[in-house]
Amino acid sequence: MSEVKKFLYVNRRAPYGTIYAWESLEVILIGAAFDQDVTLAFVDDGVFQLVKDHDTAGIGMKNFTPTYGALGDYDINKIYVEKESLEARGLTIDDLQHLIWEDEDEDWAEKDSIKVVTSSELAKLMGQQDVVLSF
Amino acid sequence: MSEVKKFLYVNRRAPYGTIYAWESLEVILIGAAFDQDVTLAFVDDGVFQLVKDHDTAGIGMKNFTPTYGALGDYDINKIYVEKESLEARGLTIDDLQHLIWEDEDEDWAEKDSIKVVTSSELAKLMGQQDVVLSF
Amino acid sequence: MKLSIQVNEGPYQHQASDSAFQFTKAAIEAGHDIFRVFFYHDGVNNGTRYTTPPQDDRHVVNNWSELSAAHDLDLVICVAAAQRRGLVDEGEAERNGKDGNNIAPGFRISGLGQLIEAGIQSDRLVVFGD
Amino acid sequence: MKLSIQVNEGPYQHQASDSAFQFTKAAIEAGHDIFRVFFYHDGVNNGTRYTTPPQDDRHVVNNWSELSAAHDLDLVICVAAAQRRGLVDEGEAERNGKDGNNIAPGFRISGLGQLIEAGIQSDRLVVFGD
Amino acid sequence: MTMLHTVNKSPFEKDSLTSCLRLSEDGSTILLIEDAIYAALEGTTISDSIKEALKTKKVFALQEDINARGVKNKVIDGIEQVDYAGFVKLVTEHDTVQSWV
Amino acid sequence: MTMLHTVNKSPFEKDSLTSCLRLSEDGSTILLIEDAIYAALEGTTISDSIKEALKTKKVFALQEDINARGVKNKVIDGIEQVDYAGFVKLVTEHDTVQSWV
Repeated sequence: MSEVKKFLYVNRRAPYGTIYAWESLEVILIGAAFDQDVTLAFVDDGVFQLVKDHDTAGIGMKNFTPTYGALGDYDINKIYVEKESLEARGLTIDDLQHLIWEDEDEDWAEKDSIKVVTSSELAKLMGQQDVVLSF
Repeated sequence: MSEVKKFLYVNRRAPYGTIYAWESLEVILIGAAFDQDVTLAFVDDGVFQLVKDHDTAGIGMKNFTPTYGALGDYDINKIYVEKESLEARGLTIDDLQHLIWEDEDEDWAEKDSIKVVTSSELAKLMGQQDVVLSF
Repeated sequence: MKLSIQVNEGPYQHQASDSAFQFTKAAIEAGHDIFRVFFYHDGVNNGTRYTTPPQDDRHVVNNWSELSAAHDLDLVICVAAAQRRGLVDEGEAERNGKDGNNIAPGFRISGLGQLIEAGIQSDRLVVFGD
Repeated sequence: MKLSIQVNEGPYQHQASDSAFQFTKAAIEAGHDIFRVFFYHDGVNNGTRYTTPPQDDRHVVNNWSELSAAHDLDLVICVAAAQRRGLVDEGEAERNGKDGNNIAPGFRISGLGQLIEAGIQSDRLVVFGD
Repeated sequence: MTMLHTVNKSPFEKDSLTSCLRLSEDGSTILLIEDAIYAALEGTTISDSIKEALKTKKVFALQEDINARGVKNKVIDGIEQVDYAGFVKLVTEHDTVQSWV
Repeated sequence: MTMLHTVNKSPFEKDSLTSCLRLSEDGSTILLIEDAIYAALEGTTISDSIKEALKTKKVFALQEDINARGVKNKVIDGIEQVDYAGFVKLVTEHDTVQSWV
């Protein structure tokens, strides 16, 4: 496929209460094989997906969130978290998993994948996409 | 069955966007055959269920709301609508269907089924129920 | 005490069925009687034997079937909701001209009256939904 | 113009599938090409032939099947979502040891790559959901 | 690049309209469908935020969903009603569609 | 008559907690399960309304759902955590259960 499109995955739901977060991750991983320009946005309750140290034993469901740590290996490293969503929920970036990727162009230096951005920065970024998948 | 229980049906969702309103009505009609003490509450977007003059031809779905008009025939005449929910949505009782029942004890006089009540009146009423079914 | 449970959402999409299952299990362990578990709305989809979830995940349908077998649970699927959503047993398949059925072991299809009866006969009814 | 549509909710419980159907029909009437309709999450339940809705209501599943037959629509059900929810065709039934299948005419089961491909190949992708 | 945002949930029940208003750029277009058409009504607790949005964005509402819900006489001036054919047209006239499901 | 109210949706996403707080009587009990446990967190835009509710109502939150979501160190003082066995006990100790689904 010659054309490269900008794909945005918008994650707005909390994990476990509904399956959207997990099935969104499944699309993202499959989509990574298509060599498109992929961006992830976590807004509203979607920011709860990235919170550390889930322990799902008591609810009998699988903890799928370690998979976020593998996104860097799939060259998915543009991950935006909305500042206003974090703040409304009493969270800071330190509450979230530390997601990294290795930059081939800089001798595989480890870099942060998550950027915290304001609503208006995120709105601008959303406005530049070709395909928006919402979960 | 000798025991009579107080059944409350709480309707909180708009019609058509989801099926809860319609399937709630199906339970209410079946339940009417069981000779229990039945009360209906319409709160939040549930008040939109009672709005008059639905025309569903364009969305290809059935307009089930004329059935509310038959509730009186099933001896379901305690229908409470929350005042605060109406007001927040710019509605008054005149926007709603005029639901009536005929009082056997007063020579089948026609009476209004819907009463508009405040949040605190409704809270008290909810607190007196034996079984609460939520839709 | 005699308890009944209502489940309004199908497997996996919502946590409702999982929560209802964990609650039911805990109620049984505490020595309570489960009068009935009633599946309504999309909840009827909990009763299909055609699911094959990922191997490392729980099997929502089998969880219910196995709990039913172990404790003689009455798992009732609402017929009207089931017809809309494509959940059929042998009788429903015959009545509606379907060439097969997909109901899972331990479940049965019946009318909405079973929900009202559960409300009347049980000391408590607990609803799990979206 | 080439359009694709994604449907995330099953029949009847949510309006999503109805809205997607009306939109698809209107797009065809306006002369656009429908590259694909992709059914994901509970949307896979739109593809069961076991539904029997009330006679005076629309038949959500048949609506899709008939639109597909009339306009050669590609109706794709996500296999991973379908396995969780019990939607199977002949091949899936055999692979997962099921004794039958419930897929409706016009639908096919395939992978998530079909959704990504729809995003790449289509001029627009429109999502309908909860 | 022009964006069409669709919203389908009641603004009284869910946060999707609020998020759409916060995260859509000036000059973009919002289409209210399904239960989101209740956001188009005059005299509600939501009306002011929609009127504010109308200053910088275009807002449409799906006629079929408005008629189904019996509220066609209550729609705010400045919100244009479109039918499904108009919905399709809006999709093709904008570069990208974002559904706030 | 004593009432147990259960809420299962995130207060940031849906209106069910707000409605439960408005329509439950003083002295009643609220149990937060599933995504509603996010209402039990300290430092959010919801925290104040829950703290206000704690003055007249008892508020519980389901431990299993809190742990699943990785927020056990953020729960507001005064909200008691119960496990599923405790959920069952709350149901039996109250006369009626109302689920704000």
